Amino acid sequence: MIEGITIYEILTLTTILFFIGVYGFLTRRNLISILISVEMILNASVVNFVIINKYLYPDELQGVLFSIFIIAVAAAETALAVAIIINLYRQISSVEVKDTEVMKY
Amino acid sequence: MNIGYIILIPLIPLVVFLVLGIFNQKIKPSVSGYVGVFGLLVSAALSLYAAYQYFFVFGKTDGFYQTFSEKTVWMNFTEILHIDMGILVDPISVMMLVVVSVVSLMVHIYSRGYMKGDDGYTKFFAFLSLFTFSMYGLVLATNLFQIYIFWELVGVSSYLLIGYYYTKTTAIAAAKKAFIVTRFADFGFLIGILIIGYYTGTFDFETLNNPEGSAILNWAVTSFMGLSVITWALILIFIGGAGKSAMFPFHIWLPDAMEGPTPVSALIHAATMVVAGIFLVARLFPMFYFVENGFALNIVAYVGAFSALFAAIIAITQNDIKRVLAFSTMSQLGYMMLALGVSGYEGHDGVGYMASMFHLFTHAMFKALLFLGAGSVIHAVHSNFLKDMGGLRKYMPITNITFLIAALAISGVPPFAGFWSKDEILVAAYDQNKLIYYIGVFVAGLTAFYMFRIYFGIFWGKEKYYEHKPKESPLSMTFPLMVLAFLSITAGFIPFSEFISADKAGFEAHLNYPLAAIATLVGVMGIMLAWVFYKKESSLSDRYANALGPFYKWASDKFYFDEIYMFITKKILFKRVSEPIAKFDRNYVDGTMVGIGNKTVLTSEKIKGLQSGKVQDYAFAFIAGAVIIGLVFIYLLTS
Amino acid sequence: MDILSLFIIVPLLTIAVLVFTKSLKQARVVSMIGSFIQLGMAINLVFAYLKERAINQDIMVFTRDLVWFEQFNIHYSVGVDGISVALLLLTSIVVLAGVFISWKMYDLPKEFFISLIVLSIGVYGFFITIDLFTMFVFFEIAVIPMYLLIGIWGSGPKEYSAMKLTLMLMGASAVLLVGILGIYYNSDADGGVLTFNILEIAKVNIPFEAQKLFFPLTFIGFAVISALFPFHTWSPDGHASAPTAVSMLHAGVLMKLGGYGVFRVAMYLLPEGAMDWSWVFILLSVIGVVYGAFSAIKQTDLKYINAYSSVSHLGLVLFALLMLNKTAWNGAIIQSLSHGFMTALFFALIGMIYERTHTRDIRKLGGLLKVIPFISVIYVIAGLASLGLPGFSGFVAEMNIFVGAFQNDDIFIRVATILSVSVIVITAVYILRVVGIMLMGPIRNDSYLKLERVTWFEKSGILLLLIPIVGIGVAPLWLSDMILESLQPFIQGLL
Amino acid sequence: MDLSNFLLMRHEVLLLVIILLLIIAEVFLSQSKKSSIVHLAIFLFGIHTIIGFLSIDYGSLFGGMFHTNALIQFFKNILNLGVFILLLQSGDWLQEKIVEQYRGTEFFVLLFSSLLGMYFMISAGDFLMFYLGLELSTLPVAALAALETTKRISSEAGIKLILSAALASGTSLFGISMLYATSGSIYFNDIIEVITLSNLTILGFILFFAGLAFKISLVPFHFWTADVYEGAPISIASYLSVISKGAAIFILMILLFAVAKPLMPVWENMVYGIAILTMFIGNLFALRQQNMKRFLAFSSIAQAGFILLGLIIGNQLGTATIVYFVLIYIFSNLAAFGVVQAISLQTGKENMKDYEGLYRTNPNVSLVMMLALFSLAGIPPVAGFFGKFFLFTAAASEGYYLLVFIAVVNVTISLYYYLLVVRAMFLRKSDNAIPHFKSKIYMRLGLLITAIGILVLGIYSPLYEYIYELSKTLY
Repeated sequence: MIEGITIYEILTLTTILFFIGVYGFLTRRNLISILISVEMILNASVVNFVIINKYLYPDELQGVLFSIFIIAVAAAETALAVAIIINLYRQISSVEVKDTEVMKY
Repeated sequence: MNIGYIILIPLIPLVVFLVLGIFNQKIKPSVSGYVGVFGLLVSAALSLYAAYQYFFVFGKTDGFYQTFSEKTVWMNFTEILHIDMGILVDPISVMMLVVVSVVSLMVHIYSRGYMKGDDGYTKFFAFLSLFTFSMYGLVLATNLFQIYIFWELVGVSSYLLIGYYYTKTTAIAAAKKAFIVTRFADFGFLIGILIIGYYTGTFDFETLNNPEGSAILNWAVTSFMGLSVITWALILIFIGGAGKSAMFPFHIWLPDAMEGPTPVSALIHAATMVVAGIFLVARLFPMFYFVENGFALNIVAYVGAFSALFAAIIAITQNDIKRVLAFSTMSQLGYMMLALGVSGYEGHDGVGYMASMFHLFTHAMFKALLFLGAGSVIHAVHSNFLKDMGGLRKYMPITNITFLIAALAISGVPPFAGFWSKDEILVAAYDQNKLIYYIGVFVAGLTAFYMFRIYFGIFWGKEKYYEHKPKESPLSMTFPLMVLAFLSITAGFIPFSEFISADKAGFEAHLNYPLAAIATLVGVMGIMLAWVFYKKESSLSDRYANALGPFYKWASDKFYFDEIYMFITKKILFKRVSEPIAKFDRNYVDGTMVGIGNKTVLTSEKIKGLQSGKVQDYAFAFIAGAVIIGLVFIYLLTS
Repeated sequence: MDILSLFIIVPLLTIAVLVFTKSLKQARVVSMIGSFIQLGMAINLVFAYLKERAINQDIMVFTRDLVWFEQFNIHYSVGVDGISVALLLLTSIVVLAGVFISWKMYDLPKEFFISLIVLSIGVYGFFITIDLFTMFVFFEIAVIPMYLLIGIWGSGPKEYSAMKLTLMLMGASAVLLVGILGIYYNSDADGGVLTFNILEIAKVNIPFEAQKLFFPLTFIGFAVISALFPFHTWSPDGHASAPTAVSMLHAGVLMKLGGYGVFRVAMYLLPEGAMDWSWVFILLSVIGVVYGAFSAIKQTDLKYINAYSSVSHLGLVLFALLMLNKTAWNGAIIQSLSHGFMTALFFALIGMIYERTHTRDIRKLGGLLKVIPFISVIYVIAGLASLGLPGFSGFVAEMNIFVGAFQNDDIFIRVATILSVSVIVITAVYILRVVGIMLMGPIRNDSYLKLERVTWFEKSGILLLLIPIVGIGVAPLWLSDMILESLQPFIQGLL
Repeated sequence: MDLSNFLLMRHEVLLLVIILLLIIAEVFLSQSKKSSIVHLAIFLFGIHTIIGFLSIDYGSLFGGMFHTNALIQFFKNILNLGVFILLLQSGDWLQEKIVEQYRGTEFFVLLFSSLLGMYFMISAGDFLMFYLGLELSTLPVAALAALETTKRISSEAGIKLILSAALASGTSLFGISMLYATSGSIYFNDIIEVITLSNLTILGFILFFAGLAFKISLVPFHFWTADVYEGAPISIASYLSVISKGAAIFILMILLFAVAKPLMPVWENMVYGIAILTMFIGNLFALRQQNMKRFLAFSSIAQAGFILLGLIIGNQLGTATIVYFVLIYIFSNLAAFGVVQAISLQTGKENMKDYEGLYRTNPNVSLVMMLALFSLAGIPPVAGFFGKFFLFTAAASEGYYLLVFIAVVNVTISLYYYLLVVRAMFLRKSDNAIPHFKSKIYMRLGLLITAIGILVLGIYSPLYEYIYELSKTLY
């Protein structure tokens, strides 16, 4: 419960965060920065869970727990993604997304 | 009267056909000839015996010749409609049996000489037997469908025999034409049968022809376009008959049919098959007469009269002797038709019917004779054309005499057979319808004229150059000639009206002297004219021909009927109908089917850009999809 | 093991044996024996049926019923009446003839005969089953081998034709599937249980709306395979590209599934729908009849001529089925049989002519009567049979159809009937055209002078097909009566 | 709770044990005998599969986070079976390609942990467990996709998969958070009590649905499929197309029928539309594919479209038909991929053109392929027909005749491209056809099993009846 801030403002924020992430995903040229935007998307939902838990259902901690797991998984995800990106870099010495369009149609 | 043995009459030729047909490679020609002749001999004997039995032994019971029939169901259509197979014995069928047997036998014998050395000899006899079988079946038929069945069978045997020289393109064309034209007429016939079957509920002749039967009494129940449906049916059936009997306008196949071997022309296209049409009308005569007061019968009369005249005119101008005979046949058939057309029913009113049958009988004899004679001439000079003949009388006396007899018979010169029958016809016409009578008389004259035209042309006139000297035909050919000649003389004296009449009662027919005199006079005039023109080679005929100008041209070109038919079939049906249909099928019907397929493939080509390979496009599609679906449903629910 | 299931088991065994064959010799002998047994069974079945029918008045006899998918109430349930018996006989004869005709199938013989027999299994199954689902299964089993048969052993644009044929027929069966499901879900209209069993469904009166909706689907689904205009275009290409035996089976037997299915399913189960829609399909079928005949006139490829004549003949079958009376239906069945034998015979002969002269273009052929008399004479006979000459099966069938069609006192149908009667003339035109050009006339090509004479297996194949044509034509009574009494219940179902 | 309760999750436990065993083996095996790891893994998994079939009671653990029932058990067994066949088929490939680089264990560990993830996913009782299962099943596959480190497309496939997957899970998490907001719980059992048709619920549900649709690769969430299948090693493509797709469909079905029942008016329309889209897009793209893996990718998309026909009616019949179809589909697709695997292992060729004249050189392989394709196309008497027919029957039972009609039209389209492959193999003759080869025992075994499955599964009706009985337990 934060004084003077309603849930709506925070939800609006998270939604904006989500779409910023989406925007970044769609527009970035660099795979790493796309990865970062994905993190933003995930964080948006993390914050969502915490806030909803805190504002609406304070007596149980489901949301908070959920958010912890999300963070953990997100970390693993990122690690794997980076590993693959590095492997890709080894071969084409580039992390540009435009270089990952060999397979199409 | 026991009629069981009559079934053998058709069966024997059938057996002969099967034997010759199946083993035709293995059998030696000489043998097959004998087999054929022998088979026919037996059938002929049986038929004559049957005639004797029927007319003399059994005779009339209470003033009428009885009708005997034995039949068995061949196939069931509905509870009431079914096809029977069987034999029907009454005056005309017996009479026809005799005609078919005699002529066919003669032709068989004749062919042994005529076809000698031809490869396919066996095949020829097989076909002849097949035809004879079918013809017997036709005349013995007990119901409309049986007659239709054998009708088709005689049609096909005629097809096979016309196309006998199957390497000659003209022969093929002629055969095809004959079959298809008659088939077209049969189309009418079949529909007629269907109508009769549906409205009267039977195909059986005895039931249909019974003057007190429901078929005849209830003719007026249903009508279509102002005429009773039964009348329509009869007209359609008559169309079928007209097709087989080469009535105008279905006559075009008959002249071409002369492409077949001459014995075939004699048997099928002069004596027997072509009279099937007349037989059919005679067979259904009570219906024709009673239904709608003989409306259909008038049509028969006029068609017959016109055909007789039409053919006679053309016959004058032809130079191929077989074609002349063909047209003469057509003209004589027209005669028979008109006789039926003007006939009454009871007693002496039925003279037309009787006369028609009588003429059918005599005509069979002398026309067969004419053809066989012509055949023996052709055999000798190896040409059909008048221009290649002349002065043959010294070389082939028998042929000459017999031919002369036949010519006299057909010209209606007493006491030859033709005179009697033709006279009766004219009597009938005179009583009923003057116009038709005059036509008849005129045609009689024309007949005499063209017949003697070719007679003189062949046997008199200037001798032509023959590469090897023509000689009389062997006995196997001349014997039939003599037999038929004898018949052509004597047949006229048979008291036909005793035996055959519309009401089966028979009546006393007596010569009507004034009419007979006129007819004879006209005939003789015709002969005289021919004598003047053609006795010896002279330019007289040509001058008259030129004088007639275009009319002569038309006549000699058969009034362009072949051309008209050719135009309709080739130009219109093939070019305008079936070719476009074939194209339409390939391009449009098939086109759409194939088009659907191609469109699908094309679309898949078009949309392949969606799978761009850019992970960001995929992401966009993903988010956009989710959001859009979400918005759609929220909108749907809130509204 | 019941007498009917043998029709599926024996072919399966044949296939099982075929798998182990090594050479053409073994393969053809095995399949010949197999199809001989089948023919034996079929003939035996006819007599068994006639005996059974005398004592047993059920619609279907020799019935046997095994539950298959209980939850959908799908059964493997078989049974026959006179109609299916006759068609089974047809099938077995044509199959055997087909084996004879493909005596010299050098390329992948084993596979060829296996596919051929798989096809025959489909057809047998289709004719014996009385369960819609099973029927549909066998229907597709019968269709799909065509793709391989035409595609591998065919000639000309075989891949195109095979694909076209398969897709069109499968598309049709897809439509059919919807129809069948529709019938299935309306089979409890009277408060019973859902069922696929034809006899059960026939007792139910399906609501009119449903009938209106599903009749066209069912009808078209089946009719496409018997070349209903305008869905016939697979047939000319298919026949032209198919190897001889396949054309025989296809035109002779496979195309009959359509008529049979229309009769058994569309007409029998959805009679009101049939009456409601009949005019449309009468129109289409009559168009098919005349149109097929006319387009046959202009063809120059023998197989195309026959394909189009099949369109015309089978159009007549569909037309007759739509007449909704016993006589016409009887005609339709007999027409199916006779057309089966005739086209099979035609294609066999065409195959032989092609084998010898290496062309099917009638403009290149001529005077064959001189050089290969046996084949040519039989061709003439087949031709006469197909133009409806008395004494051959075609006449019997057509007359039944025409008389039956004429029983409907309705001007539209009358006109349609008269139009369809007119084919007796058009048929004559194109048949005699071929005979005139190809068999008669001068010999076009000297190489024809030394054509190989007909061999024993070809001869036996031909006679096998010719005998029934003549048999039916000369003595139709037993057959037509057998069929007529089997039709009785269907008529009652109709009224 | 005593330990015996853990027997409820015996699949999971056993698999975990196997994973650990493999890691230990990896540690203690000498370099020379590394190849034996393959045999070991296959052997162990075989045992695991068999044990899976032993009957056992059902229930739930951890306060309902994890629960099993007969159907779920059965489905796990199906997955086991699929994976086992898959292992058999990829055994040779592992021997020859992967073990060389001492990465055999890696492969197995990743694969098994992904399978473990699916176990958890389909027996999840709340969103948390579901989410963990989902991620656990996705991430290792991404790694596996990039397994062939020397191949560029392999890495590309990996990166595409991981990024799309991350986005998908992000989206569906966002959706879950909304559902949490409206219902106040992440436990399915609680949610179903309180869930109602409100805008936020719908939005959340749809975002969440997108996440699963991504795994099933329904249009428009399918784009990753083709690229990943093409780039990834064949075994992985095959794994994605059958196992993970199957699992995803199963859980989606449970969620829709059990949890989101109140939202039916929404999702039945949604499924209707998506089904049509998916079938058409899948087929139209499959039409012109040359690369076999890509070809099968699109065909599998189309198949997913067909499955939705069963999903749409949301009752026992639907469940039964779907499970039945998935089972058959696993066999058919595994057969197809197996053949592709075998051929590319021998010759490295993966294009349709290379298959021309295959029958004349390698009849058996081509026959298996033909069976598989016919089964996918739904042609009797092979199993696929029954699967499809019952799906259609299910859809028709609720009167979706139009949808069924569209579906059968698509069946016809699909038949076209399946026949293209048959054409290449059987109709065409080619001079440079793939020469005759003889696969190793594992591959032969794998193909044999699938072939038998394809032939038997359909005709053997008790199987379907059994599944139908099981499906009751869902309600």
